[in-house]
Amino acid sequence: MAVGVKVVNRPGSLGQQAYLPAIAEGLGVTFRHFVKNFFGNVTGQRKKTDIATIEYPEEKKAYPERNRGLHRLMLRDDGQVRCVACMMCPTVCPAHCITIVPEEAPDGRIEKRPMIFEIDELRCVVCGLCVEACPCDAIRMDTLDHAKPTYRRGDAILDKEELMSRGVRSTAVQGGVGAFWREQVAGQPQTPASGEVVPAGAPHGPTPLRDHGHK
Amino acid sequence: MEYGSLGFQALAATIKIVFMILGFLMPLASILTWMERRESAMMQDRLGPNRANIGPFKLWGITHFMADAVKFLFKEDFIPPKAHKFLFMWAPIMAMAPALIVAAIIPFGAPLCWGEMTEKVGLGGACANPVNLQIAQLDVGLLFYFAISSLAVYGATLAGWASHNKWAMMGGLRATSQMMSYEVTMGMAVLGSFLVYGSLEPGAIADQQTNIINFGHFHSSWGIFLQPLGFILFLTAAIAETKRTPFDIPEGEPEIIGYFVEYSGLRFGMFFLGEFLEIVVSSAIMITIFFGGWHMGATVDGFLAHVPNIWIFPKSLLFSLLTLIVWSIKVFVFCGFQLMIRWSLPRFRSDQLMRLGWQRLLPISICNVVATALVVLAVQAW
Amino acid sequence: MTTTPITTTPTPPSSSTEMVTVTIDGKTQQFPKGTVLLEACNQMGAGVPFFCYHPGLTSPAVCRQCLVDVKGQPKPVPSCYTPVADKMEVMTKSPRALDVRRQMLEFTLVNHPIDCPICDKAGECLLQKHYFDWDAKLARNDGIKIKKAKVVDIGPRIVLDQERCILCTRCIRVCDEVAKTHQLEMADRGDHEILTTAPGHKLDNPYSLNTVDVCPVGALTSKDFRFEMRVWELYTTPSICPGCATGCNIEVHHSRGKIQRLVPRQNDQVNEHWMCDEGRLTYKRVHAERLAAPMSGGAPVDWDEALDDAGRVLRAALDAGSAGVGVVMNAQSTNEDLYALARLTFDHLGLGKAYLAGLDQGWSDDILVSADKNPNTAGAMAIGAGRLRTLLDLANDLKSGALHTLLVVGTHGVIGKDGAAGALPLDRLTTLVVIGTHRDEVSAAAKVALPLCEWAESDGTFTNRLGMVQRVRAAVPPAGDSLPGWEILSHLARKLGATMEFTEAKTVFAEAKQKLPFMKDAEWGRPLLPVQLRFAGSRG
Amino acid sequence: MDTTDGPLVPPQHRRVVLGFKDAEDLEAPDLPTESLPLNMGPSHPAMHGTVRMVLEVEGEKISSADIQIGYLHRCFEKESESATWTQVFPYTDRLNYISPMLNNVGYALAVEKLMGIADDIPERALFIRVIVGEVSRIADHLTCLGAGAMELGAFTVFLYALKAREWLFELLEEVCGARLTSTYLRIGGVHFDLPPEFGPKLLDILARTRIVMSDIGKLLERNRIFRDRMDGIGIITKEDALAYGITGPVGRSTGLAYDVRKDHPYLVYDRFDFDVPVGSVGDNFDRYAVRVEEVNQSMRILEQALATIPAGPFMINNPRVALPPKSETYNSIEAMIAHFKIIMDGIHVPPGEVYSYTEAGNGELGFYIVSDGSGRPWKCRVRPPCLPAVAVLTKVLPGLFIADVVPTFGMMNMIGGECDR
Repeated sequence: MAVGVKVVNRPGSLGQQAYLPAIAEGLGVTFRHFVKNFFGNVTGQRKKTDIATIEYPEEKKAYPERNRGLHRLMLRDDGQVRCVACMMCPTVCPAHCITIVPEEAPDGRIEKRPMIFEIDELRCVVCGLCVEACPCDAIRMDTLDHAKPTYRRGDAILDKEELMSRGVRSTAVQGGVGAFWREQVAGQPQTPASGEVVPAGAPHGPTPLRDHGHK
Repeated sequence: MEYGSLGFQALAATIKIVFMILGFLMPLASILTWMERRESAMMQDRLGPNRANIGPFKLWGITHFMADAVKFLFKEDFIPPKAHKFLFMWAPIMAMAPALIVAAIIPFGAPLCWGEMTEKVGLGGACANPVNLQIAQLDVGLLFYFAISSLAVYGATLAGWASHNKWAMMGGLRATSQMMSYEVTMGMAVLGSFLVYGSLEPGAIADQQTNIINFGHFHSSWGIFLQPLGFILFLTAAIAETKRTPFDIPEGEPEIIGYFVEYSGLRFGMFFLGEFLEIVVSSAIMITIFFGGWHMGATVDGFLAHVPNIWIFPKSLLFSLLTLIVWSIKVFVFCGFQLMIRWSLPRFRSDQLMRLGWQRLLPISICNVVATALVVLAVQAW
Repeated sequence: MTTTPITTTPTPPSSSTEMVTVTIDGKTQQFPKGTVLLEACNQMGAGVPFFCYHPGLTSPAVCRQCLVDVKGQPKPVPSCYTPVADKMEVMTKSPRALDVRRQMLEFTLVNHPIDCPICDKAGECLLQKHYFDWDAKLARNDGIKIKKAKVVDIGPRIVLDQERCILCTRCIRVCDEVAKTHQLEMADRGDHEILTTAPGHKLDNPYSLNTVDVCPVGALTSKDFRFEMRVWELYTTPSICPGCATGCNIEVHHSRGKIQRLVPRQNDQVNEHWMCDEGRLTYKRVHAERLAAPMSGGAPVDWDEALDDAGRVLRAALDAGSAGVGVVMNAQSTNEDLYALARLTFDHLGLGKAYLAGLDQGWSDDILVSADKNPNTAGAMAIGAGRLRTLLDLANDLKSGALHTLLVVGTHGVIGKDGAAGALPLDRLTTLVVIGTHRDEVSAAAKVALPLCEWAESDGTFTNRLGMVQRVRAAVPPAGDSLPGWEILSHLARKLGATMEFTEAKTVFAEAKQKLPFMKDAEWGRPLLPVQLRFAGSRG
Repeated sequence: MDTTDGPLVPPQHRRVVLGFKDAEDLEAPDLPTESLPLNMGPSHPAMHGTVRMVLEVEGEKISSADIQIGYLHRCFEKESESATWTQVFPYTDRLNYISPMLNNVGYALAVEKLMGIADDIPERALFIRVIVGEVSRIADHLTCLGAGAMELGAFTVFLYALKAREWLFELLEEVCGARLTSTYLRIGGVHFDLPPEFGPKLLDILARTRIVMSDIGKLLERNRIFRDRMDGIGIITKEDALAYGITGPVGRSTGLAYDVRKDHPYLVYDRFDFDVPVGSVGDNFDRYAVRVEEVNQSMRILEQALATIPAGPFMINNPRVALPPKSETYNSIEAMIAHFKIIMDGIHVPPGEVYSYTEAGNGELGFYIVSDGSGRPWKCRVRPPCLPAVAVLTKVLPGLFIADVVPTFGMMNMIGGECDR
């Protein structure tokens, strides 16, 4: 297609030389905004104004579904942490903010679990690569919340219990369930089983399947 | 106390000074600091500061100026080690005081008819014993304004020099040249009005503008219609004198930060407040010369003059209060207008500012004076 | 890395053997007759995958992963089992060869558990490598995988996961051919076939951890290393095992300043592909009970003060009579440390009483393990050149009062394992200066104790029992304030009025190489930065 | 024009605007002035992105300028050498932190070019890259225009521009999960598909942005004060632009019609109708006007792209590059192995070197990448588009006023993260 070259316009006129017309035009713009916003604000119809800011703590903008926020660790059906300390996330983390010390789980079924799982939210660059790298649907950043400010640096290091406290039971079908998992994945409920406690606003269900759109 | 005695005059002047400074200038300037932020916010599609409150009383954050004051009070008062201590401390006072002083000549309401308060209203000052709502009725009038307000330049200059900082120094120099230059235009701009009204005294000038616009008695119209060019010139020069955008060259935040770069705490607060005081005062002067002072045209004035005596308030007092309110609203609107200009325009460059002042505004204002003089001469001759 | 044999060496394949001409993927090359086809292919860069083949073991050709097309053969042949023949034409990447290999891989993966997240082998797993290099297709089935036993304790050092086992039998052959014991076996048939211990046996031979190394997947894992670290995060530094006089070539795998494990490095003249279990655990002492700061009079001081004190007391002792001053060398020290000490002792101070300490003799076999548990006895003896006396002499000299001052460099084995405290009456000394690695009785008794680097913390060379001078490399940062021996001795020499201008281990080595005949052919080698395993290519 | 001006002012900096002579002509040339060294920055309101200018001034006039960069050096290039190819994406976000998507695009294209998989990227991914890239370009220009105006005192314009930028950022957040540090692209495609309702939302935002642009135009374009500050200030000649290697809006303002999207089309830019705006004078106003026009052209591209974006996959169908779908990873050993291999060893990029260049917000963003085949970049060198523009300031600034530094520097749009890396 055509890519043209266009010489930009340099508007100029006698009126411009006289300062006032353009100044009046500019004042008109700001006055229009002022009137619209002022009366909209006074009459309490902020929706109709152009005002772009919000009163933050009382009024919060909803983060979009894909927002990368505070980490959380997902849980198994029995409430244990889903993470098996495979170290994919510390490996892929460009900020080296995840510390995991694995241990042998007494439960022979899982074998391995994190003894220590810490995320330094001050170091975290919120790139989301850890979520992408997790092969167990254990770590997620979909809390739709952000890291809270702290008085001390140490307080920004979230430990396993804190990360798990935000977690919910993941319903993702995962290795070991074995047979015919493709059918299970296809028919997987996108909402949690009834009676399950889900924190308000927290999304649930499996990580959106990244199928790249390939049929 | 007998009307006209020294004691009476002293008491009246004291009451008027206290009212003017504590009851009007300071509160309005303080509120302007909030209003500037709120108004600019509304212009800029923001909410602006609306959170300062006293307990549950939020009032759109109007008490923000108090929060500001508290902040200024408790901030560290830093004086650079190599600064000239005395001048460094003196400069903010020099910046703020002139604005308060020149307020003395501004008429802010209809005169009280002393002795006949229940019978007459001071419309046009037609009383036996009028008490003018004007602190000082000086014959030099507006010359006093020019004389005192030109002192404000010392504040900026001294601040810039005493701070021992290259940027502050530049700001001080810029302020000096700018304020000196624009005073000339400012004086020239109102010269036409002096010719038209034949007086330098603000009260007298205001009292002549009894009509908003009257084509029959055109000379009794508001000054804006008699001296439109003069008004624009005066407005421009007045904004330049207050050192606000588009004339904020001495500050120029992204360029040189300005003469008060080293100031903090209450001293900075004085510069800050001084700037708003200047806005209020220059608005009041403009109202007086070009917008009829406390007059709101013959119709409104006449309507207001029909106030009855209510309870213990005599009709003269009530009328003065009403005109005071009219005047206040005018000043307030003008302040708002100045804020709006400040938030709409970019800033000049120092040499462009100089060129505008000397090459454009000054010749135009001289032409205005000459033309006005010719017209006045022609009218008088005719 | 140098391996300079002085005594007998196995004869390398001489170039006079008969050569055959083989064409592999269109390229023709000559190989010695008898070369395994798989080796020939991979020398040509074909990268033929394999599971069961191991260059140090016999070849059973059970995994069928190395199938290649040979012109004239009706079916693809297992290249690990086929010797090269003259005029052979091999196609390693023919569609048929690729296809059968991929099918074999798919079979292998059908029942493989989805264990990568918890499998210690992930990162150096041959199955991962070959699947990703040669297949990388998504699974075609989602059926039930056969369940087998997961955490099977089959020996004191090994855990078996039968699900992960791909039945390559490498481990069985390691036991049979290297350790010469038959402790592992296959049992059952078909997809229920499992690896298990031979009846009545445990996997407890002294070479059992080699089975973990050779296991292409994570079926056999080391209890010591289990779940400690992911292998791809480890850094590797080549070095020499300090466990005995054999001097097995090893790689030190370490991370964040801590050694995680030792694995053998191939050296056909010393240890081939193997090392003993005992040697693998020698790293533990690097991180245990270390003397971290210089001590003077029992209190930690900084280096300057400690060296001043050490110099002062030694000077005083020398002035009091240098005949009563003795030096204890250690067979655990590197040649460089020993050389520097010898220079100080014999050349500068002219002392006559030098003793050689070292760990006690232990068990041995005729495979790899030597009875001499010190890595550098040969070097120490050569450097001592007949001037060194034994610990028994030391004990006698102490008892007789012939010594009033002792400088000990390296405390390993100074007080023997079974030696009672009275066997070496250090309390007879007026002055004891110790340069030592650990907090033990000897350093505790010292007037001045200076922290010394362990073998994995300093550069140097060891001379093994064959007289080969082999390079040891610093893998981890020194514990605490410890310094290499030659450096401490240089400082100490200066305090005693002597000059030893050593600035780095290499200069000590260079001087020693000129002075000492046994080191004349030794080479220092290139400087190496530790490489992280994830970027070093899969070990496999 | 008279000849009394001193040697400090080269002829090209003199100007005549409708008969009014510039200030230097009015000054007495012989008055001796002591020159004053003045440190502007690195901490100074106009020095966004922390740069230091050591100015020699005579009065308010600059006689020499020394621009010192490096105050925001964060070792991007060295850091990349110890990260896998995918891990570099978060670092590129922080180059030009106003338009991280464009950096992502530049880096991804470089790696794909080196891997030789550039032709395998699905169409939809290419379109998505164009779309997020152009959205970022608009955001970048809005920031530059707004900040430039703010530094001239027109704060309102700044907030209007930022309001519009915020809409765009919020839209990008819906796409990738973050306003700024997007990490959205992957080698071989993009991380997510566009969210549902993306197209209508974007069109709505574009319509509102047009209103904002018109407001900004009304406030600035014909305003004599603004024009006086911009017209004829900081003129860069076409020759200088070529000599310094200036590209992007700054280069185009000199009349150099070079745009990588036009001259070396990448992604699917050759399928769209758009104009490359160029200036005629090479002064600050031309740079302003070129950016304004580029916003319009980006909107044109976006509308065309939204209309023609095909359905289909958004990630390359190459199991050695793309992570397998999560459901496969969770449940099959094959995908699990691929997942592990890609993450622990990194994507395998064959040994070689490549220079790949794209049109970022400030011009030609080049990535010179060397791979030794080990799974991470052996060298990852960035050609920052704003560096030449900053370099030319040394030549442009002398003769100008201190106050002119602000719009001139602002219109160069130095972004510290990109310039210093």
